[in-house]
Amino acid sequence: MFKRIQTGNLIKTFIFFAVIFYLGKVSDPYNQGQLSVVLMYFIGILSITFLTGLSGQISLGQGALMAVGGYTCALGILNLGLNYWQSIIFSVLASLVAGWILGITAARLSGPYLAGTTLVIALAIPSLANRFESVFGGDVGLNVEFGAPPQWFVNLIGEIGFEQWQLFATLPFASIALFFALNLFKSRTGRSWRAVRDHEIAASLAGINVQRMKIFTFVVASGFAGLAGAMYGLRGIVGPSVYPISLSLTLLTGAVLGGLRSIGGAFIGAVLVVFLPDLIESLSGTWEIALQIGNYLPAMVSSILLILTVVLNPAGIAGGLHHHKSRHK
Amino acid sequence: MNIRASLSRKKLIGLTAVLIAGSMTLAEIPANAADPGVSATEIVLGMQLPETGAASPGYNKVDDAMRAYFDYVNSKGGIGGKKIRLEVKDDTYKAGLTISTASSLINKEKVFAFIGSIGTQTHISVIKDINRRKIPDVFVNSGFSDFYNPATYPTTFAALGTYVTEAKIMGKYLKEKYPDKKIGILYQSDDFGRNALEGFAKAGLTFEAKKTSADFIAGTQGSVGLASQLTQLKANGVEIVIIAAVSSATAVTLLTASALGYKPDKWAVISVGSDATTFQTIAGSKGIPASMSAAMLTGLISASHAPAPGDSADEYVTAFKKINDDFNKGADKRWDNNVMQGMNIGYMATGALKGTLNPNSTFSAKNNKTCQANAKKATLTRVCFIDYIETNGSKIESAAFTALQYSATTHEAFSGFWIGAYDAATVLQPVSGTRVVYTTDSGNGPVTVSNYKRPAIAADALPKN
Amino acid sequence: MLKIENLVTEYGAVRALDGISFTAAEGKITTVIGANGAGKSTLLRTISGLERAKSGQITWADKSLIGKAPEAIVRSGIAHVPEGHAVISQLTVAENIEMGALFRRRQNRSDVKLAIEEVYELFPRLAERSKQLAGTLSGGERQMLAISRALVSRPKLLLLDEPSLGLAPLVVEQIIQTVNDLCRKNGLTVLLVEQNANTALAVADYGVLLSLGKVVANLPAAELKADASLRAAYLGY
Amino acid sequence: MDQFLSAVFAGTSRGAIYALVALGLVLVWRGAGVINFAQMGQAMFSTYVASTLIMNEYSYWIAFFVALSVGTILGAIVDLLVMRPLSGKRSSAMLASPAMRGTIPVIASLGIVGILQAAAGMIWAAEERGFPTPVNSLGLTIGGNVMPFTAFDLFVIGIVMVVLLITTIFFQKTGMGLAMRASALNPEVARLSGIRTSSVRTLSWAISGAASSLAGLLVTPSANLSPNTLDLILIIGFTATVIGGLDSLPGGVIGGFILGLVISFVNVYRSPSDIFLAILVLLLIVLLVRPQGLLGSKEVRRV
Repeated sequence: MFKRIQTGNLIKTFIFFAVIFYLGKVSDPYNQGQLSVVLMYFIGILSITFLTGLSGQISLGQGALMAVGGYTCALGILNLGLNYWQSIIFSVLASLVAGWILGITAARLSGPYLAGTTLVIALAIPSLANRFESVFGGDVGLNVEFGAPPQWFVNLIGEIGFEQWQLFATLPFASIALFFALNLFKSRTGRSWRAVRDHEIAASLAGINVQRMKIFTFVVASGFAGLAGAMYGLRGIVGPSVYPISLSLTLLTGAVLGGLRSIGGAFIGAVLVVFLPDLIESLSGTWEIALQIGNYLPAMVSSILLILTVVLNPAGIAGGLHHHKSRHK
Repeated sequence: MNIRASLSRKKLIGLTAVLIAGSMTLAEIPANAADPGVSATEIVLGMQLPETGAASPGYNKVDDAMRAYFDYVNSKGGIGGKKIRLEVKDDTYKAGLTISTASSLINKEKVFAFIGSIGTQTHISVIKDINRRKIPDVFVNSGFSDFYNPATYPTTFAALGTYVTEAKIMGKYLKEKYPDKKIGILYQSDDFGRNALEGFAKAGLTFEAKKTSADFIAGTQGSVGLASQLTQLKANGVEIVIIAAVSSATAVTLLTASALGYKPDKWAVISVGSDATTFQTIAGSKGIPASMSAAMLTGLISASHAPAPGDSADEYVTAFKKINDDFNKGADKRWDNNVMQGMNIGYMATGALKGTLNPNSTFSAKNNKTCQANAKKATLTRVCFIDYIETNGSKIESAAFTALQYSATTHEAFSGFWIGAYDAATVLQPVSGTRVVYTTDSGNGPVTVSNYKRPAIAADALPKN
Repeated sequence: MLKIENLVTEYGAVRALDGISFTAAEGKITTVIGANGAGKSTLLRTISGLERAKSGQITWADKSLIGKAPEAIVRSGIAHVPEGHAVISQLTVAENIEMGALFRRRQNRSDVKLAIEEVYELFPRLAERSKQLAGTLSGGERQMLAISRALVSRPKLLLLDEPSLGLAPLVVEQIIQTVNDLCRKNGLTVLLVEQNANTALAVADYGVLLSLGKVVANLPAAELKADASLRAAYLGY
Repeated sequence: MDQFLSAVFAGTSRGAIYALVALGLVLVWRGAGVINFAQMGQAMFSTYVASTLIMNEYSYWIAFFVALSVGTILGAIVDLLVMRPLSGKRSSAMLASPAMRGTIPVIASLGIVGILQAAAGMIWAAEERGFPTPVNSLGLTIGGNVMPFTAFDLFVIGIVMVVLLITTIFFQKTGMGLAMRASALNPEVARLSGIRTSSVRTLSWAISGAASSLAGLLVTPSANLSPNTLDLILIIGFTATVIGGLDSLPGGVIGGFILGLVISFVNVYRSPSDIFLAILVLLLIVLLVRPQGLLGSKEVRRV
């Protein structure tokens, strides 16, 4: 049974990989870059899917955990001379530890407390970066990047551009994250999370160690966030202005719009938050909307969509699709 | 380009149709090939800045002013028949977004050059990539000195003097003029504040934490505890307070100090933070009448490389102001330092573009022949544009009282500043009656008096390059 | 008269009330008895509007209660004392009582005052403890407080859910007696839910026996009490 | 000594404002079970309205009361348009669990901040403004010495004290106050007592809106007004409520004053750059040592 799920997930992951790879080949460099951001956001939103959608905990500080990943990655590259993929492994490890520490605190907290606390943590990042400026580079940050593609890859694929390489370098990690997420979603652990979310007391009566489960969720979610953060930093810089609070909010918006409880929703959400501003910008250009209005239109529209979603269709786009499908069965 | 080699690959995968689009490359572009963003009728320039968000106030006026100047140039027929189009992207001062907006400008808008980018933290995230692609990155609105070493960033040029340079000049002036006064500093804790500290140190002014120096968090505009910092300076008897902060923060500082009854003998404010209009607007919305806020500003020392926006006698100010009135379509076009800066960048850019397309210009030995030939054909290339700026730095016109010092060894803009004090009409006037411009570098070079004579502006307010 | 017809209430897939019909006569005590999970509390919660009926009809004084909010139902003269000494323990005794009359304090200031005095007379122990937090009271006192809170709204119909739960027999006796007095003297209609059938049937006029959400018997209390086969089948004694 | 005194006064005056913010947060938390992350967004918006009036030559006090009304109305609108429909959605699968019922309104409130900030940008071009004080904000002179506090500081402390007093009387002595407390503590019993809990909840939102718009009016004179400036104050107010206990009004107020003093002392004796670290450390200590806060009751903390 478990084996069958894995095969199915393997196929899904492979299709995902192939489709993105194809898109990476056919789209223009700008959209290749945007697509790589979609993948990074997708990984980041997955962390919210698990944390909030699957276990009912809300964090407004996923950006902070992304920063843990980003800074670890940058320090690994700059100080230890690692290459980026070695450093990413360290990033994930570091964020797992950070998530564990955060989880120990968080497991004691209910939703709004957790939201506020994580928000404060996210806000303290610039202070930390400045306080330990010699290590973290202050508000100027640390310069890192994916670098040039290895020769064997160029030989295999052909000449590739800067944005394209970003995308292709991110894709394997996004695929691994997806495969991991798919399996986790259907696993015993996934079911326990849902149980904790839906009824904490009932779950504990059923023999689930609620505290430990919550901490574990945090650890897993942090792993995703750390990976996303490392990739996001490798686009060019790791610094406080790369992981602002608004990043956490963007990811949360994506998660909610796409659908908090589905992996497909996480991807839809990532696509939305990346491409919606582009769409609005081009529309407000077409309709010749005054700059003063147009400048704020993306923020306005995504905020309105966020509220409409939670009020009218809390399950998000993916949830709506699912509902639609099951009704017509 | 390696299209043929990659074609066979893609056939293997079976995606033949999409091949060509997918194989973008960064290969070296020869100096005589046509570059993106330039056509027979148009030159596309790209700019990114915080148009919205916490860091936007004030700065969101610069792009409107630049566009106004370019619209003016276009109304006069453009440059060599080419009109200038300015594409502006809002990065909300978040580096993660800057990378995307830069990519959009490069790949979607296909800009010829980046111009006037605002934001040190954000520009760091893209400067490497822009340079690697050999895209001109001109007139960056940041005084962060690390940006302007051509060995690291060959295509990046500044639009300001560096914070270090300015602080060195102001520091020397204060030290000599007020040898017996206790001088302190209030600075925002970021690269700007720290660079200024470094410059003052090079001028021999150092400050003792908690005694003569106090910092506050950049971007909070004093909302957290500015009063305490001022009380500290007051309690320690600091007689001259230097402010290294943005204009809105300077405004809160002066107003808070006045509320606390703290009246140091002199305020000395780094130019970025000494915009009189911002100060008077903020004071005005606090219910302080213009006459009173003008009185508060009187005697405040600042430095500038350019004329004060309030200096109505200055021919550049008059000309730019008129263009602003006629062409600025921004939400807020009130005449101030930010608008003036935008105008000046538009002016400098126009000069540089004109010069590049002028067959009589000279370029570096390496490119001279090609670029002159290009100019004859009215072909604008990135290589020649950069070469022109680097080779003819001192010939590019600007409203500044100091020459642009671009060369093969530095891409810093202005090495010179003059020290002024605000008069009762909120115009910065030279402290010594006549304007003396001092120059120095961002390193340990000496501060000397400049003998540069600013050329007169043409009647049509277009650079003559 | 309270009239209930074919009432159905569901919790998700579970049908707690499965087509219940009976009437509670005015000025009488009707007791609803049945085993745990028979749907007794759900019945009261549906009448007072806390649960939404899936179908069926509830009428009180010829007006339908279906679809009305609890706060509106209270205002039509129906007071519900839910299970478990429902008082707000962080408020004082006086505040808990006052709360029950808040909605009519503007129009009937003097009557509210009177009603409060009356419940203090009814339960003198509450008067002594009026400044204490309700959380500091004993179980019996809290039940008295909950009933007082309901009484100050001047109800015509009192819905009482398991008033005897967890209380000492002597206290139960006192509370049941008070309810009985209120009914006989003031003409209050009472719908009393009890698991302790003997206590309830002793004072009630009519008895309704519920099992798994259905009415299995609706008889005068004395007859129900006497029917040993029903008792054995549904109450286990 | 002067430095110490000034730290105390600055801290108290700021603390008073944080106490107001905390008050607003606690009101909504108790009344509706929601942490309103949009609160200072609402305050920013009403302060911009006031500022616009003042710049159009209206008097401070007209602007002041208009701002309070705008704050009140915004609070009520948020409840009526967003939060009430949400709480009516208990049956949907997404909101079925208590954990999600705490989480979804937080997300909605973030959407509201987004809308308000974007609207402020569209309407006022995000112009950075100052904001006046109703009383002289020059340092008071006593016995020839300029004191380390201003008349405005005293005004802030005074007005906040009055607000706290009125709030206390309202909650302890009036029927509506009792109704609000009852609805917050046990909505079911409150409804069975004939209290219209949904109206009461809207009232909580409205009062909270008024309190936070007052906080906005009092805090902006010492900083600049822009769409984002009040974000920080929300974080500080939140921390204050956690320190004091999220379900306790006096707790939130005490938390506000504590935080005001802590920030002031960090500011004076360390550096402003350390403020956020200090807030974070303080928050974590409270959460680890006394998670229910100084005056909070134990059960609220857990889901």
